[in-house]
Amino acid sequence: MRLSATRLALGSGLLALIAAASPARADFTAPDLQIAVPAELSGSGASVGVLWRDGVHMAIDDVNAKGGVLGHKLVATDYDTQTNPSVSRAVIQKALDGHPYAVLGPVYSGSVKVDEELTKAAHITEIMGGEAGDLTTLGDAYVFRTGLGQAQTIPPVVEYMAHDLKAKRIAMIWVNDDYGKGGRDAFLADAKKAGLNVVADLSSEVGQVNFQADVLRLRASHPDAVFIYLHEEEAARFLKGARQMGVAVPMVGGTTVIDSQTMKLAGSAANGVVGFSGLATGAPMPAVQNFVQRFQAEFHVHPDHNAIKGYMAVWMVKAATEKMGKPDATGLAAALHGLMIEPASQPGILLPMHVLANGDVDNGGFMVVVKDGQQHIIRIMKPSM
Amino acid sequence: MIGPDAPTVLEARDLVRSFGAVRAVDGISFAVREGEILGVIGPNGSGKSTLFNCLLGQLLPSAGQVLLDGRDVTGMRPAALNRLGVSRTFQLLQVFPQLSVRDNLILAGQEHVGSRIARLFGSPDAGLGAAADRMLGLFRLEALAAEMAASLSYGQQKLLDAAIAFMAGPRLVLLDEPAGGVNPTLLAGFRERLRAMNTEAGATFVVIEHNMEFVMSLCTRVICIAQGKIIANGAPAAVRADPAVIEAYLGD
Amino acid sequence: MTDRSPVLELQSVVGGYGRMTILNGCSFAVARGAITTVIGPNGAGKSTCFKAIFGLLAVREGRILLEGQDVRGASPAALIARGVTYVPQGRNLFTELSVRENLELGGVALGSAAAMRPLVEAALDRFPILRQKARDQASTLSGGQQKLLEIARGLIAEPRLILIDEPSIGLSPLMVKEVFATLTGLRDQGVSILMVEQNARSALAISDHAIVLESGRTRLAGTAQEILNDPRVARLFLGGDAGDAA
Amino acid sequence: MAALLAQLLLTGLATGAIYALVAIGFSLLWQGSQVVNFAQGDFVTLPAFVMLGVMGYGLPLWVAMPVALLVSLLVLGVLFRRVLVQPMLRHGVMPLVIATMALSIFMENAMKNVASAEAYPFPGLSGGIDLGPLFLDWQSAVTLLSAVLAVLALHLFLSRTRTGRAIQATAQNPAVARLLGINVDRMILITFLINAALVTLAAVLISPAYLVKFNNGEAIGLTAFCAAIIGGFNQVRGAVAGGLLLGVTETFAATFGPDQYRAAVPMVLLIVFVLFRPQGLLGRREERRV
Amino acid sequence: MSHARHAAVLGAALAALVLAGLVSFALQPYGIYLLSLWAVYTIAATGLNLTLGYAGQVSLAQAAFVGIGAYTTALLMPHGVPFGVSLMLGALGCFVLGLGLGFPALRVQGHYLAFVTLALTTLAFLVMRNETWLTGGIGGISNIRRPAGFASGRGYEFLCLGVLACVTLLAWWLLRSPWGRAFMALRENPMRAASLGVDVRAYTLLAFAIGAALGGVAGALYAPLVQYIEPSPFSLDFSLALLLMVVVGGSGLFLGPFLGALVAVLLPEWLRFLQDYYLVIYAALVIVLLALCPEGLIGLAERHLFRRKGRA
Repeated sequence: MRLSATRLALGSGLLALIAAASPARADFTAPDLQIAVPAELSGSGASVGVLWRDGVHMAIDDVNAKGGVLGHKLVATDYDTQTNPSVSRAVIQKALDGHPYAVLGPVYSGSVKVDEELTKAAHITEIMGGEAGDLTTLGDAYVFRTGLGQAQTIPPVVEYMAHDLKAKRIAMIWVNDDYGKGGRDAFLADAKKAGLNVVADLSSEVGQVNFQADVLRLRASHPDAVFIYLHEEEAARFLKGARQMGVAVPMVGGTTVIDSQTMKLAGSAANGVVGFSGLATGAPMPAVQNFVQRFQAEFHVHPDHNAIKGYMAVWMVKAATEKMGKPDATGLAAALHGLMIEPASQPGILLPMHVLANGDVDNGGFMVVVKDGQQHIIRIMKPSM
Repeated sequence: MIGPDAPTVLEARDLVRSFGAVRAVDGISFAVREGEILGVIGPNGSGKSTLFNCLLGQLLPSAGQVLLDGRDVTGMRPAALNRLGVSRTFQLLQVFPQLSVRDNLILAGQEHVGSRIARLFGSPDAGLGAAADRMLGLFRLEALAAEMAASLSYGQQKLLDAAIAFMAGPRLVLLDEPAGGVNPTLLAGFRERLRAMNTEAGATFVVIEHNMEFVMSLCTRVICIAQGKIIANGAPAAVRADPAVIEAYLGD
Repeated sequence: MTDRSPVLELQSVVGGYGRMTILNGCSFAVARGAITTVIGPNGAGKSTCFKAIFGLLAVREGRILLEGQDVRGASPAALIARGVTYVPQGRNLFTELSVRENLELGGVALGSAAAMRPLVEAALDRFPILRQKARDQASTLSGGQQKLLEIARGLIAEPRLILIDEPSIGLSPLMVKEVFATLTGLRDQGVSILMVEQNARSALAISDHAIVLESGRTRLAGTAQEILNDPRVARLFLGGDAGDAA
Repeated sequence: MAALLAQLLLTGLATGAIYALVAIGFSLLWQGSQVVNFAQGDFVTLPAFVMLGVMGYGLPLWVAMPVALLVSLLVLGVLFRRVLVQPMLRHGVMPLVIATMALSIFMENAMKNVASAEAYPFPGLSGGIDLGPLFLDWQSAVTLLSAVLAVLALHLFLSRTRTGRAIQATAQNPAVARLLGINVDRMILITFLINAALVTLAAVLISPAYLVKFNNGEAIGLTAFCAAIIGGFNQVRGAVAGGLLLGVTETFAATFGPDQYRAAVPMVLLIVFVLFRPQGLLGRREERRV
Repeated sequence: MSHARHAAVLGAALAALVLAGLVSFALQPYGIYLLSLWAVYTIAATGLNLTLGYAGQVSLAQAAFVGIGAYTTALLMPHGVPFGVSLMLGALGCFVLGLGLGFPALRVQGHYLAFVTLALTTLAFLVMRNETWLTGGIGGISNIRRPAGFASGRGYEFLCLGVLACVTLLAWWLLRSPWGRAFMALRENPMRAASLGVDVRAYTLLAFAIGAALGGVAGALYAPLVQYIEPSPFSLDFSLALLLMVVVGGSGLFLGPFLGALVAVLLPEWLRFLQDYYLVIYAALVIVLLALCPEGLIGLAERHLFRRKGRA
């Protein structure tokens, strides 16, 4: 529980230093390392993929400013998956044809599932942004997450509802896509174990704009608490709708409900919402806040967890490479497995991160409540060591 | 020319078609014998087109019957009627503009040849190439065979329209204003071709036409319709001289 | 009647649809305050000629003089403003609207609904049957009543010249009489009328002047009586020697 | 139960009122010049972004609204007609339909590129009034009221004013309208302008709840479509009836039906209507000539 | 249309396929994958061209048929059904469904038909997503194996090109047969066609069914190509994309889908320098093309190269 404040301060201080001292272009002698960045730059996933890409770019600039990875400069090439698995496969193929050092992306699990096959066959490490549970259960040694998967993020939420809220009757609303369905299935399983009674199980659509019927249904089920597993905008629309119709029971959810975007969109409707998140942009830690400020200054949008994930993916590559002592594309994955990355040595990792054997990562998380448009941390989960 | 014992091809029995309160066809009965060229005349709005549409299955008659070779075909759909040997031309041009002239003709015949499956696997022209060429020759369209129908002049399209109607070797052809818009020089030849189709192919015609010279010189018999009823029926000259007909045209 | 100049004059008008030429140098004059009827066999270009006058058809050659001024190419709106009304063949009502609404729309290009109200009332007075059905949908009217409504609607614009195309088509003889009586009534109030009619005899009976068109040209012109008695007319309609039998 | 039903009805009507606004414009365009506008939903998004843009300069919503209206009238009214519809009409209806599909792709991606793929909040009303078993929130109330007023105003305009009647005449029968001296061309332009105004109003009303995002139009457009067809493609009052019916049906179906298939509701209604009552609830049959 | 021109069109199509096969030897796996994707899109668009371009029936349901073909293959192959048989079954399934879809077309035409088929695409998407027991739902089906002997990128490309060649020959044969003539008659003048004994009902249904079956064939190739399927690629967006391919290439022209699919596959590549703006530019170009020449790129080329005679 005791996350070292000194470590954090040190990390963020270093980071700030780097950011301030970056103008001088480093002189690279070693050959460049090609980083392929496939992301959802158009199509329905664009809002997610663009932030991921920007996060990756910012990290690469930071790393290069500091002299690169063992003297090698990182060079990113972007690919647009158009949020379409068949296109994703094409662009990954294209990326692999260029023999990249690592593939960072994409975020949507459908695209990741297509790409996994190819990166595995090419023995190239793919560090992606997906959260769906089954992405790391297929025994692929070359695929890695950048944040917690649903198998890690759902249990604390269930626990919070059962123990902190002492809720018995739970209404849940989820978005019917790979993200929401995965969260819903994980929640149902855990809720059963914890003895929670799911009294309303509401599926909604991606891009759904009208949540009035859902809110009415939810109200009619008289829950003690509501579990929300929706994307940011839908979460905001739902929260607004629920508050408008006078729903006052506690609302708990995944990363998205406490996301800054959700808070911005939902306004006062987000107050009181509790969520569990891996690294959140609202985490009241200098390193994170520094990242948020710099990101906003550079890209003129507020970052979200996808931006953080993209940012950290690069630092994961750096940490593993430095562990190997030389850049070795095919050895990168093996170097990542079991790696413990500390902000002290890799300031961009923001929080200590443990890379697990299956490609999942554990970098801890926060139980957060929204108050007056700000995230307030209720509880901090330490990563497993 | 047509024997009294020539079999009856088409018969209308007490056909009625109303639109709201208006009886556009008001109890029309007539018969057409094999080999006849029957002209149907009458002033505008007398019900000729409605009668045609009832005979051809485009409109369902409100009452009465249509018989083809003694068989009741009232309300039968145009495609089925066509396969029984009834063919027609239209008052307004109805060719297939983006098909070549030759394809227009082959299309007109192909549904009469073999089964649908056999046509798929058979020759692209459904074995109708020679017939189409003959028809092109008859209607003097040989030079235009490969042209898109849309690129033909109005008169040429009118010829093609008629040729299409004859392609399947029909037993009965209903011609709706075949001479409309055709210039006088083309018209004489056109009439001769229709005559030839009548004698050679043994087709029976029913012709709606406003060009009186054309009707009088082509038809073997003429009926005149006014206000949905037949007011005269007989040889062309007799009908033309019939005071009732003149009254109908000039008003009373 | 002091002004003896024609209200409308066509001078060698050539026109048609697309590549098709229908009017081949059509010329005639329409006398003021009289009924002039155009007759001719089908396809002679009678209706086309009306469309040419009313600006609905491109006129390729010739002049159309309305009270001495060339109005070739003028829009329907301009012609209505200059006192010309056109009642085309067939049904030309807003069938979903009521009788009154149809009448009100007759003057929609000319003034506000309020300004039209007395004119609408006058039209309803002239045609009692329309007043009876003022609130009914136009589609519920009989064919004859619809034709009367069209004429009444045309009168809202207070025309000096009415072009009316085949008013008798599809009407019962009784209704035809009523329509024709309306037209003579209008003429007696000084309105000039140019009419196309198949029903030549009865039309000529109420007409002052007549014009016979054939193949887009003026073949005969004269008083209605002269044309009615001309044996060539029947021949034009039926061909051959029809006229001899008449 | 009765309270829930009443609440659902109220909610459904508020939703349906928005559908109706967008659907009216949709059917006006169809009547005016046979345009089946597949970009209609994006037409709602554009003014919303314009308003956000204006408010980005620190100006209040009441200043942003007229600016957005002006932009809509110009871009979605005049430009849309002059640049896209008029040149395409000569090719027939289908190329125009496909062009509006392309226009939808164009607008969505252009808005995404200019405003980013993020969703943006939009100022609205919060709170509501507890009416015993019923809860009426201000936003829905204002939406319903504004939509009713707009429809009423449009109705009065179309039926009482000279121009409105000329528009109706043009929509019913352009050929006859021309004979009566109506400037058919101008009337069609006005229908385009009315559509532009309606979508702007819809943007103001729905953006607080729906947020502003580049691809919001997809959902709104599809639903408005269905509403227009269900109500009767060629009727303003049909579009109103269709919008309300769809809003209420959707709300009820989402409450009592299998929610994974909620998106099927408008589609199934659409198919049933097109197949068995193509003229819609209140529409008239389109005349077919043999 | 003359025999010579008919033959020339077929020759051009087949030459394009041979060229695609040859070019692939100079390409990296990415290029080979794109060519395979092109072949798949071309097959789907050729089917739609038959329904829309030749028979004049607007369909926005083609994506659903591609999906059905894809799911059929993905579900059957793990049970030991050979690829060829799955492909045939997928095509057959789509043919039967296409017959069903044709029924609305007998009642409504034009934009109404567009709405109905649009709605059906949405419904098909919902079934694919929600019926998890059958389709794997939102998680999709991964690890779809390619048929033995065609597992490599180039091997599978040749399979795609081979199937496209067969489809090309079939479509060519069909379109120059009396059936093709009857389809065009539906587009040009259904009433007159009926008066000539053309069974408008039967041919309308067939036009839908055959177009749908080709969609199924494309889907059968799509699943092992991407090796993973889930519902979202088969939604309305893909139907619109296929429609644009047909229109951009040249609706009702035999080579139209070949070119339209090529543009769709390569344009993101060509317009790479525009980054996020390429869809904006693409959509704008489509609008301009439609305004200038509704016959698409092939039509535009023909207009400048030849005096146009018959449509292919």
